[in-house]
Order: sequence, then structure tokens, then C-alpha cells
Amino acid sequence: MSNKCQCVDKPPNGLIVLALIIRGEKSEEALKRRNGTANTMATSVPSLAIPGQRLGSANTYAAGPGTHIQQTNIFASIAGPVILDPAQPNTQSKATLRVTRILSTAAQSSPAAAFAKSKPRYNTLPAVDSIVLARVTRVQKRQAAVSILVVLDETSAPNADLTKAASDNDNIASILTSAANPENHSSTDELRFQAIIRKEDVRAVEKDRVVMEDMFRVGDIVRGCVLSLGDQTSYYLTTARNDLGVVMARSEAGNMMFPVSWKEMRDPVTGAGEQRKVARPY
Amino acid sequence: MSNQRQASSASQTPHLSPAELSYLYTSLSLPKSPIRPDGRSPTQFRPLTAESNILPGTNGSARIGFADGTQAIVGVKAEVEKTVLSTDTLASSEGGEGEDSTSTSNSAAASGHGSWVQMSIEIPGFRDDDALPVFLSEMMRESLVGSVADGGSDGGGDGGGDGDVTMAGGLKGRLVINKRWHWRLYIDVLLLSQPLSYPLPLLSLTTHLALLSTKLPKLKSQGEEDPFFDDDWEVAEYLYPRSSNLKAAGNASQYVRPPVTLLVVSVGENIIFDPSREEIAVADAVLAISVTRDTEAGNLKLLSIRTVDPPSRLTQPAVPNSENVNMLGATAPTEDIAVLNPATGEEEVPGVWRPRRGGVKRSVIANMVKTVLKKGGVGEEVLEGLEGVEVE
Amino acid sequence: MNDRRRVNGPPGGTRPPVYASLLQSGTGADTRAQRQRQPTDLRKIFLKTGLIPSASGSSYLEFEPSASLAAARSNPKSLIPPSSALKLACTVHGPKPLPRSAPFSPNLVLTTHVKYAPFAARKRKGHVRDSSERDLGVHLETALRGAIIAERWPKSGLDITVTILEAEDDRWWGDVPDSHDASWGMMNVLAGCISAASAAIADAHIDCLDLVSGGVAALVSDDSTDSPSALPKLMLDTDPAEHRSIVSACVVAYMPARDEITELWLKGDSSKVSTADGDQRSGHEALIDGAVDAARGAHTVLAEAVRESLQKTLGQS
Amino acid sequence: MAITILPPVVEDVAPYHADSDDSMSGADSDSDVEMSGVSRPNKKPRTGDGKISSGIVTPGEIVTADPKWMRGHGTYMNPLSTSIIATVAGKVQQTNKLLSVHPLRARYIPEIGDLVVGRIVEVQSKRWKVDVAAPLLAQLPLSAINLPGGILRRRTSADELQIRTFFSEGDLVVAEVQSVHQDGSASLHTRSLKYGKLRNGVFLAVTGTGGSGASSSSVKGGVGSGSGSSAAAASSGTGGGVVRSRRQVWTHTTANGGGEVDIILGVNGYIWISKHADGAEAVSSTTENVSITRMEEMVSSSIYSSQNDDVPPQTRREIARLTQCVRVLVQGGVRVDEDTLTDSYEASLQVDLEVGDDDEEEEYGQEGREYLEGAKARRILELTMQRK
Repeated sequence: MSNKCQCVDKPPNGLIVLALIIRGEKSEEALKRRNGTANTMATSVPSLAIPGQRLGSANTYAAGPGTHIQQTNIFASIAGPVILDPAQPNTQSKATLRVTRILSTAAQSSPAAAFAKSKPRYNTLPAVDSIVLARVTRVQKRQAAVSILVVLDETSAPNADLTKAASDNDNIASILTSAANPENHSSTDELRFQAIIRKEDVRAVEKDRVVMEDMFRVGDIVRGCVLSLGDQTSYYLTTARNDLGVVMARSEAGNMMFPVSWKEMRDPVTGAGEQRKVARPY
Repeated sequence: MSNQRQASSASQTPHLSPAELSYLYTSLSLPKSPIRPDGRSPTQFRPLTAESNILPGTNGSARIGFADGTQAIVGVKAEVEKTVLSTDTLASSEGGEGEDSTSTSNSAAASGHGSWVQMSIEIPGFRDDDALPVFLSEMMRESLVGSVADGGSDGGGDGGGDGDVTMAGGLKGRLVINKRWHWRLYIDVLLLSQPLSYPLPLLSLTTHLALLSTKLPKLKSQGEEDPFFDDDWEVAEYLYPRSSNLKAAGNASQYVRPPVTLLVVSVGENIIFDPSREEIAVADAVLAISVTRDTEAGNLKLLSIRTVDPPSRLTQPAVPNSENVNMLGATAPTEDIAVLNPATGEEEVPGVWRPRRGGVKRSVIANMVKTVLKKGGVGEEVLEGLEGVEVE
Repeated sequence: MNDRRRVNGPPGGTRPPVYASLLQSGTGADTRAQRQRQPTDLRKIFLKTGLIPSASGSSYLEFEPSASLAAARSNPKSLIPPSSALKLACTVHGPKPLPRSAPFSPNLVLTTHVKYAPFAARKRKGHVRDSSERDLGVHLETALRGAIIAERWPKSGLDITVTILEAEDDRWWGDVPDSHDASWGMMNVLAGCISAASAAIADAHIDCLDLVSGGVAALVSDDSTDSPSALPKLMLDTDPAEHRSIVSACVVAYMPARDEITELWLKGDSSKVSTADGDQRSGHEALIDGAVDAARGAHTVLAEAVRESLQKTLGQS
Repeated sequence: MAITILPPVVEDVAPYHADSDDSMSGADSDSDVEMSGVSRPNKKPRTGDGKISSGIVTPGEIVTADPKWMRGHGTYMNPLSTSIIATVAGKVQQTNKLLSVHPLRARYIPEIGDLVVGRIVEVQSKRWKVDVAAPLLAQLPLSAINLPGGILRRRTSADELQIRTFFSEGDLVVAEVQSVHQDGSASLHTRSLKYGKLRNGVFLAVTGTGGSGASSSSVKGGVGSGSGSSAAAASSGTGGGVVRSRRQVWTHTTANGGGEVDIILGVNGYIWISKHADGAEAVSSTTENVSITRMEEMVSSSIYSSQNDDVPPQTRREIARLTQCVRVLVQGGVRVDEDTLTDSYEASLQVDLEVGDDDEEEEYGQEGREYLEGAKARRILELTMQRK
């Protein structure tokens, strides 16, 4: 490949530093090269994949997220590192191939550092069971409307152990503080996915005694779990778990509050308590 | 925004249920003999009623209607316009030796210019700058003005192009009056109701018919003088020369004819013409193919191909029974066996609709074009049929 | 016609100037650039992704200027550039929620905008999109929709915007504005748009079947040959400025992994072509195959660019 | 021949004869007002001579000036006079003392108990919006469907969350009008085993009173019933279309190895023709000892399937033939019901035999033989009418 790719000197518009130019090659050569790579890939799974790259046979592997099957072969559909999840003997017989969007794998460095460095990408779509952080935009009698800020990494969500979750929080702290700032509220809402927390999905116990006003206030940041894709406008979230609920909130006085119990948060300055459906802090 | 989305994807995506789509697709992809919902054969067009020369205020006009009530009217108007001087005309007038510039065949003064033909399409429910009318008019115009691209080499000489049988230079050459003047052709297409199917075939056939009936007044001036014309409509000349004894000989192929654009879809291994909206909705590929008669070889030649975005990509998928949450524990949990669809290369459970994805193989395109072009094929029959429409 | 809110001047009231030097030399054949490349040689492509931080995906694409253009730029003799080179930028925004009024969609809803910068072509373009730009947008949408796996992104929309900074012109600037008047340059622009948008979509991590790439091939009959009856020759990646007469041309959007075409736009008379002995293909088939070959070439660049940006991101973390 | 191009048909401009449409509706026109010869639109206000305008009336025309009549649908009364004036173009109908005008063409107006075929256009949190060709979208509440796992199961909030798995946009349902709201919009229900999602067949919309012009594959000229009793509906109108009749759903045994085909004529002009679903019979025949509730569970579960069964090509061909028979009937202005459709189907088979002989010489033997247009359509209509 190196004889066909070459780095050239600075392109006309100084914007780009690293240049990659491939001389127009005859199609036969291109074809040959493709076939060549395809053959080598049949034996081993590549570590990095680009869309359209063949990863392996569907007979050997199961296709996970970020891949698609065509003609009994698994192809990558996004660019990213290829991850091979080993077969679980009791549930599935084949190892699962997936291509991840997260551009830092935990294996490469310590998770916290990886999260801190990689720039957050928002283009993961909320799916059923994914954990999201959302800001409350409206509280009504029967439901609260929220706007989804970020979808947390689906791989870390199910086994949310302490360190990882903490690093999650570190990473998104900047997003949250900017989102929790009332000045930033109105502008970006159209660009975010909207969701609804219904009264019956707020908590698991005493469902009929829920008063929405005492659970959420506009501006709160809520950790929720996606229940359903919902109707054409809104997703449905639930907070009916101990680890779900309000994670950040400002008091009436405008100070950031800290949680004191599963249903109360307190203003450190005034000392006044306010009622919330609080997520279990770590 | 939603309007634009609809417009660009072949037609307003009809809301069909996955079960309907699957039924249609399977019926249409039956090997050898597709079953179309209305019983037509794959190459059969819907019958249409046609008449031409219906608008006295135009140089040529036509109306075509389908049995479902959709109608199109096309009016062609010709106006005289001054040709903007270009370099070689300047050169010849300054140097006074225009004779030796025989190699100027590319100049607008001799071979005409595509912008002299203007086309506008009005479709109810669409703004004139929506994607669909723009796309349709570009599609039809490009085959019209490009119809004889290589005619320039031998047709460059004469300024008039007045009615010679072969019509050198094609439509563009025909519009040249002299070096300083030309005809400008306005083709205005009007669809009278909201389209029930992708309106391309209807519009193209109507335009073809209108152009066939278009007459230009007879030129009385000569050479490079400012043009003036005979006001006798009887002696006006057809834009596309017609012969009174067309039926007599098989020489119809000598005449340059306006192009027709046919809509062809492929479903599975079948190739289907003049698809209805439902048929387009399940098509693997939709092509608009423009053809005209090749005056030299006597057969048809290809003028343009455009892919049209098949709406099947935007459809709602079906849920196989095995994955349907509402059917858990119902009928025996039969494992659905996925079968490889040869047309798409995807594994599919029979009877379960999946939105199409991916493109079309080259062999399929070649096959579709061949069906249009082949001798005695659909293209020729359509052209013959249109030729047969009475023009008084 | 397009702008309903302003009163615009009459369109086409002005024309680009005609230069005196051309009048003296007739058609200016001596200053005209000729194709230096072999018929199957492609121009180099510069492609880079991820340049616009605010977008979820972006790319910048540039075709290598022809040798004569580079020379003319360093040492300008004439106002007329021998040819033009394509430069364009593509941004991808989304996936983002559909507007509230939009109906439910189980698939990703794609919107494409192609816009020429006003200075991109010889004739100035207005700020409002004209019909050729809208036409390009439809072509681009068709090309991309076939490559995207839309059902992975329900209820969301994706906006793709291509800005053409410098456009391939339809003809040599020195030619009269009317010579081979069909808009051949648009086809090169479209091929560039397809490749750039494909890279930007990969940069945004939207699921797609393959990196779809664009390629152009044309049947060219240059006057250089003495016999006028010579049949048009097939050339890949044609620069319209380098040819006197393009008879027909074809652009495809092609996915090599599946050997499928998602968009095909062919126009002009492709009935005559000079093919090698024993080549049974008809003109249009040869043309499509040529365009696919050109697209394959572009795909190798595309793949490298995507891989490179991926490695770079991973290297950082 | 791939293309048929016909000269334009000059519309018959002769004055309208009220009798001309009586060929098929004469038998049961007893509820019609007595017709006397040729009726021309008569704009001349009649003074109170007690006579009733007969035949076709147009908007603004005085139906009668006699105060003994009560005004019904399609009419209005000037508060200062006793004249009853038509507001729609149509036929005058008399029910005891009530005078009403039935429009010749109108949209479908839902009535309680109507069996309709509808298409889901919108999914909301607790209900669906359904296109039933009426002026307003009908609604189908989540509470009005049979939930899988037994009809008596209570609706839970989980059902709300997965509402789209029951019906989603584009799906076709067969349902019954449960109630009609003040504004004329309908509320539907599918709480019966014969209702639910439609599969294994084709959809056909008939315009006119019964269908909407915007719908796909619509056929022009059809007229479904307006409102009123079924007898009145059958006799009203000049065109065909679906009317309320004895049976809206039946199974037709087709020829040419097509097997059994189910036909659902929605009163709203939407028609569904599909392969016969074995349904309850099959379940009960295979598992005889199954209790009735269990059986219902099994049947109802397939209500929400969107996967087609295997439909053999012969059946598909006959389904296509039936859809065309509907089209022929509608274009010929004949109303569509079990009898006419069965007759026209038989007729189309007969025509096929007749034409088949002539066709043999032609090169394109089978080409488009199943396409029923033009001469074939006329012949089928003729034969259908004879059978009546």
C-alpha cells in the first residue's frame, strides 16, 4: 500500500497538516488489493474496522452492534475498534463481534484517564434500557418532561460498579454544570431528544402517593433508564430504581444541593431541605 | 421539511403496511411471471387517452390522461430571441473572413445552446422549487437538449436547419434562425391533480406529444437579416419534421424524434414498466431511462439514465412472528428459517418485510436498459404508439 | 423563481467577460490545457475528516489541480486558468430529534443540501440555491440513502451540508460560454460530494453498509485526432476543461464491498464508443464500468482517510 | 403491445335522465320519491302546491314548499318560509314525513356498527388515529382492542409503552365503529376475533362517498353509501361502490386453483382481499380438546402479526383478478357487494375463455391477459348485469 499512498507537502490551504494522497490507480490493481486484504481478514479479526470492511464469517461469529450481515459475512458498519465478546456457554454459542463507537477502550489505559481525555460524543441514540442523563424542562401533575443530555456508555451501565460510575460523573461534569446553568437552557432544547417520566414510573414503591412537584423541579439533572421509544416526540424514562433519580439540583436560593436521603436534598448555604426523588449517590 | 423529504424519495411514500409490502414484493418478484396488482404484464403500460394541438395559443400542445383521472397538459411556446455574440462570431465579423472558421462547430450560433430550451413543471401540492419538480424538469430537459450531441460536426454549416429531414444538430440546431437570432422554446408542463403515482412517465409522454405537434412559423427573411415570418399557420413547419406518408414506408426511423423518458423498476429478478405507486414502493431499484430514435442506425439509443431513490428504503419493517412480543407462547414456536434473497443479498424470513438497503448491481442496470432498447422492445412500441396519435 | 422574499434582478443579465486574446488566436487552442494523464489515470484526491469540531462529522475534499493549473497559478500569464480544481467541505449534523411536527419515522431521515459558494464557479452563483444545486442535492441523497443503515436510527434526522468552495467548471474558461454546454462539471462535483459526504458520515459514526464513493467516466471526442469519424474514447475522471467535446458522461456512487451502485446518472449519447477488440460491451455499459473503476480508486483514498482519522483519535486517548 | 393510447372520450352531454340508472336499482327503489319522466334541474321556485321535487335536486333548489314535510339531511329551511331547500346535489328521499337529500358523491360518514377497514396514520400514547376515509380521522383507543394473552386481561401501563407493537403507522386494520362523536368522528373497536390487523392480501380503495381521493390505488367514480338505511343506500346514487349490506365479509372460492379468498368490504369503501385465514377452524380442528378461552387466546395472538403466510401464486393471481373485478364494477358505476362481485368474477372467467380463443393467433399470447380494461371490462359488466 505504501507505494500508492504518499504524504505530500503542505496542501494549499494550511489547515491540514497531515496529508494523504493516493495516486489514481488502475482498477485491476485496486481490485487485487481489496481481494488480498479480504483474504487475510478471513483468518483473523482486525483490530480496527472501517465501514464496509469484512470482519468474519457469520457462521463463526454473531453480529453485534456496529456490524451488519451480508451474504453470510459480517461487515463493519461504523469506523472503530473491533471487540470480540467471547461466547457465553449457557446463552449463546458464538462469539459476538461488535464495533464500538467509544474511541477509548478500557484496556488501553485506566478508565478514568481514558474518559477524561476522549472527547464526549453525543451521537449514541437512546435505546430501551440505556441509562441517560436528562434535564427536567417541565413538571406536570401526571408527568415530567425532560430533555436527554447524554446517553451513558451502554457497556458500563449494567454493571455500574463504583469506580466506573464515578468516572462517568467526572467526565460529564462539565456538560452537566453547563446544562444545569439556567442561562443555557432554552437554546439547545430542539437539538436534544425529548422524554417523559410518567408519574407511575418515578419510583417503585408507593406509586399512588407520588406528587410530581416533590420529585422533580425544572432544571434538575436526572439519571433515568429508557423504558420505550414512545410516540413520535418523546421517549419514556423511568427512575424507579435506587440508583436512578435526581443527581444534581439547585435549591430555591439557586445553590447546588447535596443529597441527604432518598427523598431529600439540602442547600449547603441556607440549610433548607427540598424534596426530590434522589438517586443513590456513590 | 417533511414535504421535501417526500418529494425527493421518488414519490410521496405511500403508507403501506409491512404485510402489504411483503405481499406485493413477493407477487412482483415471482420468477418469470410477476403478478401485478392490476393484472398487467411486466411491460404493459396503463392505457391512456391522448390528444394533441388542444391549445390554440401555443405552438404545440398535448394532453394525456390516465384512467385513474390524473392528467397532464403541456404547452410549447416559441419566441424569437437575439443570440448573444460569442467569440467566433465576433472573430468572423471583425476579421470579415467567416469562411475559414469551419472548425467553429462548437459555437452556439451554429449548433444551438441548451439554455434555449426552458422547461417548467407545475405539480399541485409542490412549490416550484421543491425537489421533485426540479428533479423532473432537469431529467427531462437534459435528454431533450442533449439528444444529438455529436451532430455538431456535420450540422454546423447551415444557419437555417429549416426542415431538412435528418435535422442535423438535433433540437438545439433546429432552434437556430441565423447567426444572430434563435428560437427560445418554453415547455410548460401542468399536472392537473396531485400525482397518484410517480408522474414521470405521464409528463414525459405528454411532452413528447406536444413537441411532435409543435410548429414554428415559416421564415420569410433570408440569411443574416433580422428574421420575419409568414403569418400563415398552414405553411408553418413542424419543429420535428413529420412526413405525411409516414405509414407508407418504414422510414419513420429517419426522423429525429423527441426523447421519451420511461420509468423502469426492478423487483427481485423482474423488470417492470410504468409502475404504479404501490409497485414503486417495493422496488429494489428505480431507473428513469431516456431514449430516442437513432437516425443513423435506425434503432433506439440511450440518452440518459438517472436513479430515482426507491421509497422502499424508508418503509416500516415487519416483525417476524418469532420476535413478536404479542405472540409469545402462542402458536408453536416454529423457528423461522431465514432465506437468502438473491436480489439483495440479505437474509430474510419469508413473508416478513424488510426495508430495502444498498444499491443495485450493474447487471440489473444493464438488463433494464436492454429491455428498453432492444429491437421491438418497449421503447420502440412507446415511440410508435405516440407517433400514431393524430395531429391535425 | 427561487427567492420569494426578495426582488432579485433579472437572472442571466450579465455574462462573464470574453477575453481579447482569444479573439486573436481564434479559439485559443495554444493556451488550452490538454489532458496529460492516461485515460485510466485518476487525479489525486486529498481527503480529511473531522475538521469542523461543532459538527458531529465533517470532511474536506480536494481534487489535485492539473499540472498546467499549478503552473499557471505560480506564474500567471493569462486571466484564464487552464482548468479548475474541486474543493469542497461537508458537514454532518445529527442524529438529532425530528422536529415536533414531523411524523414518526422508523428510519433515519436524511436531508442533503448542496451549495456552491458564490465564487465557486466562473459565473457567480446566488446565495439562494438554484435548480442545479437542488438537483445535486437529490442525487446526493439518493446515493447516500442506499448506503446508510437507516433503521438503526429511528425517530432521528441527519442533515448533510456540502459547501463547494471551488467547482469544476463545465468547460474551459476560455471557451465560449456555449461550447459543449451540458453541465459536465456538475457530475465531477457530484462525485466529490458523494465521497466527501461518505467520509463525513463515517466520521459521525453513522451506521452504513460501506464507504460509498463517487466516480466519473466520460466518452470524449477530442478534435486532436485527424479523422473526424473517430469514435469517442472512454476516459476516467475527466476534467471538462481539458476536453473540447465530451459526448457523454456518467457518475456513479459505488459500494465496493457489495459491488452495488446506489446512484447512477448518465447522460449524453453513449451509442458510439471505440472499445478494444473483443470488448462486447455497449457504450453505456463501458461508461458505467469506467465510472465504477474511478469510484474504486476514490474508495481507496476514502478508506485510508477514515482509517487514519480513527487511528489518530485512538492515539490521542 | 406495451402501450395502449386511446382517443379522448367525448363526455355525453345529453341531459341527465333519471331513469338511466334504474337498470340495477329499479327493483328496490320503493323508498324513492315517485319519478315522473325526465327531470331537469329545476331552479324555478315552486310555490306551495304541495308537490315534491323529484329525481335529482341541486343545492339551492326548493324541494318542496309544502309545510307538511319535515326537513332531513341535506336540506335547510329559511326561517321566514316553509320551503325545504336542498343543500347537496342528489336524490330526494322520503321517509314518512321526513324529506332528505342523499348526495351523489360524498365522503364516508361513520355510523355505529359499521364494519370498516382503516389505516393507522398516527400512534399516540393511548390510542391510534385511523384513516377510514371519513372527513375526520377515527380513533382506536388502546382500551378497545383485544390484548394478547386472553381477551379479559386488564390493560396495564406496560401495554401503553409497547403500543406500537400492536399497530403502528401504515398498518391496516379491520374494525367496527363503536361510537360516533359530536363532530362526526368515529371511535373504533377491534374487540372480536374477526377484527384486527390485515395480512396476506391486497388493499383497494374506492373513491366517492366511500373512499378518499388521496388514498393510494383509488379508483375513480365509486360511490359508497351515504347514510341511511341499507335499502335506501343501495338504491341511492348512480355509481357503484361499497354499501352497507347483509354481508360485508365473506369467503369466496376461486377458480384456477386459487383456493379460498377472504373479502372484506369496508363500509367506508376500503376493501381488503386476502388469502383465506384458517383461523379458528384450523385451531379447533387440530387441537380438539382445547378450551374455548385457550382457543381464543391462540387466535387472537396472531391478530398482531405482520408476517405473511405463504400465499401460492395461483391464489395471488385470483386475488388480483378479484381486485380488478372491483375496479371494473366501480368504473362501470355498479355497486360492489357480494352478489355483484361474485357475478363479475364469474363473468371475468367466462370472458377469459371467450377472449382466449381469439388471442391464440396473436404473438403475445399471455401478455397482459389478466389485465381487465376496455373491451374486456365492458363485456364483464354486460355479463354481470345479465345475471342480475
